[in-house]
Order: sequence, then C-alpha cells, then structure tokens
Amino acid sequence: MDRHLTVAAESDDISASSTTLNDGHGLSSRTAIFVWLLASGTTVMSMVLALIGDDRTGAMLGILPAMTIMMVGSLKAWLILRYYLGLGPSADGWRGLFIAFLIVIFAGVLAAQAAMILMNR
Amino acid sequence: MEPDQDTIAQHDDSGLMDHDPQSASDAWGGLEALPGHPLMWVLILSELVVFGAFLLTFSAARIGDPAGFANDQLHLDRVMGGINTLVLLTSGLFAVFAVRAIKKDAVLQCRVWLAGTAVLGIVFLIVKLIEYGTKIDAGIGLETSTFFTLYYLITGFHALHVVMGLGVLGVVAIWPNLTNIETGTAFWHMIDMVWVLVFPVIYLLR
Amino acid sequence: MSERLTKSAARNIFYGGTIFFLVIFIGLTLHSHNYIVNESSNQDQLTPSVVAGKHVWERNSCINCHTLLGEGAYFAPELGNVWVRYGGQDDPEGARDMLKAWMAAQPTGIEGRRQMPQFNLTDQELDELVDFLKWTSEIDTQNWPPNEAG
Amino acid sequence: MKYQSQKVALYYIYGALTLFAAQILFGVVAGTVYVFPNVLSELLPFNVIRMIHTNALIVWLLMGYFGAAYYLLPEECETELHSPKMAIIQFWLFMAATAAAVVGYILGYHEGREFLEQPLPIKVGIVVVALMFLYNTTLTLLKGRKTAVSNVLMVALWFVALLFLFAFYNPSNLAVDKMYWWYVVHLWVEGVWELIMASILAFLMIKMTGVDREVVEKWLYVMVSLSLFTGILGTGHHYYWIGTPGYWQWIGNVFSTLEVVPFFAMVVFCFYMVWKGGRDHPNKAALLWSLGCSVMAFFGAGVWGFMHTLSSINYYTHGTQITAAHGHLAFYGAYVMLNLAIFTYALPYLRGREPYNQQLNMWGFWITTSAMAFMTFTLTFAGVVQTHLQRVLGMNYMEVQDQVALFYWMRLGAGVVVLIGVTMIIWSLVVAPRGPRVTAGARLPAE
Repeated sequence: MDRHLTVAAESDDISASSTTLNDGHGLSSRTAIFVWLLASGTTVMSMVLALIGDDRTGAMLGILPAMTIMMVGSLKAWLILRYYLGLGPSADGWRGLFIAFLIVIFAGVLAAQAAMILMNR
Repeated sequence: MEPDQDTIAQHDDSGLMDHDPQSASDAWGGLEALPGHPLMWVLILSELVVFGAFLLTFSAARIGDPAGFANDQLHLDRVMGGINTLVLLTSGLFAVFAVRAIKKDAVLQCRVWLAGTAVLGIVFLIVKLIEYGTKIDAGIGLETSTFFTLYYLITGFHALHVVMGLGVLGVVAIWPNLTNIETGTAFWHMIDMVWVLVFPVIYLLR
Repeated sequence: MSERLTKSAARNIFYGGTIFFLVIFIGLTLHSHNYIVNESSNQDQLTPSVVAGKHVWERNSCINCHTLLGEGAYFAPELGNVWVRYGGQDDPEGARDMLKAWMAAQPTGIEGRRQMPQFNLTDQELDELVDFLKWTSEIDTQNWPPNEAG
Repeated sequence: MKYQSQKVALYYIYGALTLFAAQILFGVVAGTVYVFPNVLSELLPFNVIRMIHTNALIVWLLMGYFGAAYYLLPEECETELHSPKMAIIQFWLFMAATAAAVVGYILGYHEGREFLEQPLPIKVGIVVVALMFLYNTTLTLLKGRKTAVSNVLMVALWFVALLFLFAFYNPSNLAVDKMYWWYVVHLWVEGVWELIMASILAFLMIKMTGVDREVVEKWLYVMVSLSLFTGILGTGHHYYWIGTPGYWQWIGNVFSTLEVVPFFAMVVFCFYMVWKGGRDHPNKAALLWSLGCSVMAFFGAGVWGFMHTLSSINYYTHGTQITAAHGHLAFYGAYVMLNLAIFTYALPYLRGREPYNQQLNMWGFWITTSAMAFMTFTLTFAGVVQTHLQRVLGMNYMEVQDQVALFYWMRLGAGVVVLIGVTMIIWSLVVAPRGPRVTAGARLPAE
C-alpha cells in the first residue's frame, strides 16, 4: 500500500506545480510530461509486478491486489481527466461528476470482486 | 386568411435576427465550462456512461462464473495490453502538445503533434488486430463464452472509437483553430481514459 | 465566445456521432445476418414448403392475433414453440395431425371464448404452415420462451 | 400564418384527425372483443380490427408530420412552399391509398408482417407520396433560410422514407426477416421519429416561449444527438430472442437503458424553456400539449420502456401485456400528443382566428391523458400477472387470459373514456365557435 500513498502525495504535488508553472498556454509541458511519466511508470510497474507474480493459474486475486490494480487504473484516468482534458478550476462541478464516475466504477468492480471472494470461501 | 403586414410583423419569432452574442454563448449552459465544443461533450459523456455500464456489467457477469472468466482471461496477452496502455498515454501527451502549439498559433507544429498522436493511434490498432488475430486463430470468437463476448464487445467498441478518433484528429488538423483542436483532443483523451479503465478490469483483475 | 461554439460544428458532431453508431449497427447486423444463416437457423432446411408456409402465415395475418417469437398481437398464444408444445419433437406425425385438426375445428363458437376464424386452408397449405411452424421452432432463440406455455 | 402556402397543412391536419378518430374507434372495438370474444367474430375478425387500429395510427401520425412540416417549413425557411399544388395532390394520393388499404384489409387483401401489412401497390404508393413530399420540402428548404429546426426535421423525414424501403425486403428466413423488420419499426419510433419530435417541440418552444432561437437550437442538437447515440444501438433490445446472436443482450441492456436520457432531456428542455421564456402565450392549450407530450413520452417511452428492456427481465415479459402497456403509452405520449400539440398551435393561425375552444381542448387533454395512463396501468397489471402465471409457473396461455379478464374490462372502460376525450379534442379543433375572423391589426399579441 505504500506505493499508493506516495503516488497520492505526488499527485498533490502536481496540482500545486501546475498552478505555478502555468505559462498562459494551459497545461505546462513540464506538468504534462510529469503526468505522462507518472502514468506510464505505474503502468510499467504494475505490468512487471503482474508478470513476476504471474503463475498463470487463473487463481483469483485477493482484495488488496485487486484494489491496487484498480487504484492505479483510476489514478491514471483521473490524471488524464484533470490534466490532459484540462478540467481546471472553471469546471468544478464537472470534476465532481467525473470523480463520482470513477468512484462508481472503482466501487462497483471491487464490490464484485469482494462478492466473488466471499462466495469462494 | 390573407396574411397582412401587421400579422407578419408581429409573428416574427424572436431571436434569430439580432440575437445578443452574450446570451448565445450562454446557450450551452454548463457544458460551456468544458474545453472544446459542448456537443462533443454530449458524445463524450454518453460514451463514458456506456463504457462505465459495460465495465460494471462485465464485473457483474463475472460473479456468475468466476472460474470461467479466470480461465478465459488466461488467453489474453497482458503485455500487449500494457504496451497499448503506454501507446495511448503517450499519444495523449502528444495531443496535449498539439493544443499547446495551437495556443501559440504554431499551426505546423500543432499538425506535427496531431500526426504523432494519430500514428500512435494506428500503432494501438495494429497491436489490437494482432491480439484479435491470435484469438481468432485459436478459434475464439464473439460467441465463444460470456467472457469473450464482452471482451470483443468492449475492446472492439473501444477500438472503433480509436478509428473514429483518427478521423476526428484528421478533421481538426485540416481546420486547426483552438476550439477544433480542443474538441478533437478531448475526444482522444476520452478514448485514452476509457482504455486506462478497460485494461485493468478486463486484462488484469482476476 | 459565440463564434467559437457554433451550431454548424454542433451539426457536424451530431452527424459524425450518428454515422459512427450507424456504421457499428450495420456492421453488427451484417454479422448477425451471417450468424442467423449459418448458425442459429436451419437455412439448409428452408424448403419450398417452409417458404410457402411463411406466406400462408402472412396471407392470413396470423401475427395480428398471435405472437411469433414474442412479436405480434397478444390476443392469442405464442406460436414460435407451438410445435414443441404439441409434442412435435417426439411425435411429428401426431403433432401435425393435431395442429391440422385444430385449424379445421375453428371457429369453436363457444360463448365467451376467443374465436379463431376459419381460414379454409387446403390440406397442402396446412402442411406448409405446419412445416413453417416446425422450422420456426428450431431457431436458436437463446432459450426463449422460458417454458412450453410460450 | 405568415405564408399562403402554409394553408396546405390544413388538409393534412383534417386528414390526420379523421384517421385518428378511426384509430380510436377500432381500438375500442378491439378492446370490446377482448371482453366479448364473440362480438363480430364472423364479420370482422380480431386480426383485421387490430391491423386497422395500428395502421391507422401510423398513417395518421405520418400525415400529421407531413402537415407539421408543411406548416413550419415556410416559416422556418422564410419562403413559400415550392409547390402547394403538389402538396395537395400528394395529400389526396395519400388519403386514397389509405382508404384503399383499409377497404382492402376488411376484404382480406393485405400482407402479413405486423405494421407493414399494406399490399405491394399501396407500399409503392407510399413511396411515391414520400418522394413527392421530400421533393417539395427539400426544394423549399434549399431556397430559403436554413435553421437547425428545419435541418433536423428534414434529415429525419428523409430517413423515415429511406428506412421504409426495408418494408419491401421480406426474406424467407423468418429470423432474418424479423431482424430487418426492426430497421423500419425501431429505427422509426426510437430513432428518427424522436428527431421529428425534438424539432417540432423546438419549433413550438421558439414560437410560444420567446426564448432565444440560439438557445433552443443548441438544446435541439443535444436532444437529437442523445436520441441517436443511444437509440441506434438500442435496437439491440429487439434482438434478444429472434435468432440473433447473444451479444445483443449486452448491447441492448446498455444502450436501451440510456434511451431514457433523451426523453428526460426533452422534459427538462420544455419546462426550462417555458420557465425561462416567462411569456404568456395566448394559446394555453398548445402549451399544455407540448409540456404534456414531453412528460408522457418520458413515462411511456422512457420509464415503461426501461421497465422491461433489460434482457433478464425481458426474457419473462417479452410479448406479454407489458409490451402492450408500454406500446400504448409510448405512442400516445410521444407521437400522438406531439401531433395534437402542433395541430392545436397551428389551427388558429391556419384558420385566421384567435385561439379558440381552449377550455374544451384542455379538458380533452386531461381526460384522454388520464384515461391513457389508467389503461397503461391496467395493462401493466395484466402483464405482471400474465408474466408470473404463464412465464414463471408455466400455466397455459388461455387459462391465464381468463385470470386477467378483469383488467381487460378496466382497459375497455379506459378506452371508452379515451374515445370521449378524443371526441372533445377533435371537436375543439375542428368546430370553431362562430364569430368574426381576426382582422388586420387585431391579431394576437406578438408571438
């Protein structure tokens, strides 16, 4: 879980930097590249983790690994929305809506996972 | 029944002749706050709801047959899926640069970035087709199982969006003003974002 | 601002989006067409008699009382599975005779019962109609209807 | 009325109202046969009664759209119709074809696919009529001002005609037949007809609320986009059990659930425009019909459609009285009320009068709408009972019908009330009170 805490902290940094680095042309390239590095990095990392731990048995994941996977995915989706799609401060209401959308998917998928784990017992 | 001048004058519907530009720009209501053309956001929001519903449906269907889903999932190539995630993320970055370029009125630069975005979109499609090819060679089709029906429907529907996105990028590259570029790249980012959610749910989670 | 978000762009997005969904829809129906012809229905058993039976069905507007695969009027029983309901799978001859006898006995004239008209079909037409209903019952309908009652 | 040629709409409105009366009459007769099965059974069997009931509905709605188009196009395009004479010839041709079809049905001359029972020559006649209409209106559109309202309406009417061509394709394979049959039926009522509905409502809102056209037309694009983005693939909900592949269940579930959204958008649109406009339009009845249309369409098409659109539910309810309940309220709310809204709005202008018979018209609205709602409830209950007894418990169809007989009585009652309400509506529209026509200068306040 540590990884996610740092990721979350980093994402806060970005929002701070994006306001300071804004050069009047919207998202600064530095922020954009940083977002890209973060998203790609987590992708590569989760892929490597998946491949290392991949026994290819088809065994079901526990709730924590599942949550990790979904959190990385949702975070990336959020980064795209917030920075690439540019939902800045002018779209506060919309941001709330998109967060709600991501939460619904996150919660729905994990609820299904939890239900399956419980039924498996 | 004869139309007379008075009636005609009174009958005139308001608005069209001399509408006030301010009120007209308000006309899109809340959609105005979003980058690009508001109607594109009607499409984007519809798409997000559709893909969201598909992902939740997929999860719900999985409860009914966990073992079958887990088995079928073994046929998916996660590395290819991961590569495609990277490809789309990078194309999203290029799309951001295209918007930055047009904000500086650098049309050529903007088109170059758009072309880069589109090339990565094509790479995505090629990888996708290779994936489908291996599935079909293995005799896996749309009606093979619930897992694969949903796999083909969701990823196929997404891939078709990539195709459409390429068309949209092409159109806005021909008429590159800020609204158009923002509109086109907004659609592209939506495609990117959807894939970022599709990938973990279908490829990784088991 | 008003320059920026024009109606003509809105129109183009509307058309573009619509064409996108329409193309997907047409693609899927073409795939479905293929699927019906090759997998879910017995295209190879579409004999002249079955085809003629479909015309008997249409000429007499059976669909405006009955449902067929759930579509039609809701005044009279579902006939997509009538062949199964009459036991045609185990005893085809018996089912055929029963169906023909049923048609011949209409209208019953019983007070308070829904009346099926007498269509005065020839024996051949009756056979064709039965062939059509038998063929229809063999379409793979994703296990619909839920039971024999239709 | 601003342009002379708009007057041709009168033909279509009267023609439509005539067929509307016939549709309701045959509906009441059909409802009667449900409770007195022996009535007319030798003379006019149920299948013919129903054929006339449904066909009259479709034809009068189409006739209403033609009339609406002829009324609003000159105003939108700010030009006279290309050829009023052609429009009148087209009307009589259409009326003759319709009359011939009805007589043919009674004599047993018809084809056998639901809603497309018109014999081949009549179908060809319909195409000719449609071509005349499209030629006339398209030329009008091309020579005049182009607005979003007229563009959307014309695109929709072109597609109405194009999709009708599938009515000529009757493959021998029943499953294939059914699949393309929905190209006409579904893509009409849940596709392009919604465009017609949205554009006519937008026209009415521009005229009656005084809200800026820019605002209305932007909403119009939002509504029609939502309609087609959801409605085209929403066809999937008809492809669950007719031999088509299983994937349609997933597509149908997702997209047809979303088909509620455009209808909801239309409700919000109408009420928001009326609220925002804040204008006191003298034709209260037309405003009532417009608002009522959006609300009842939302319930009939949206909510009642959603109730049984999910494949796991539809598996049990498909082809029961639930479908009948949904069909009745959807057609009434969306399309019947739409036509009555534009008729109520246009007739005073066409006849050069102040809005007349407002009270009677609005009583007709409330009586008919309540009765339709009650009919929908009775059929829904009948459908629920039927679904349980027949689809879950496996009870024989006719036995189940006996169990729900009470609901059919109530439905007949509702049908009779509808007939009364419709009589009031038609009376209020057609029979204007005596009195002087409006003279120059003494017309309605600014529209």
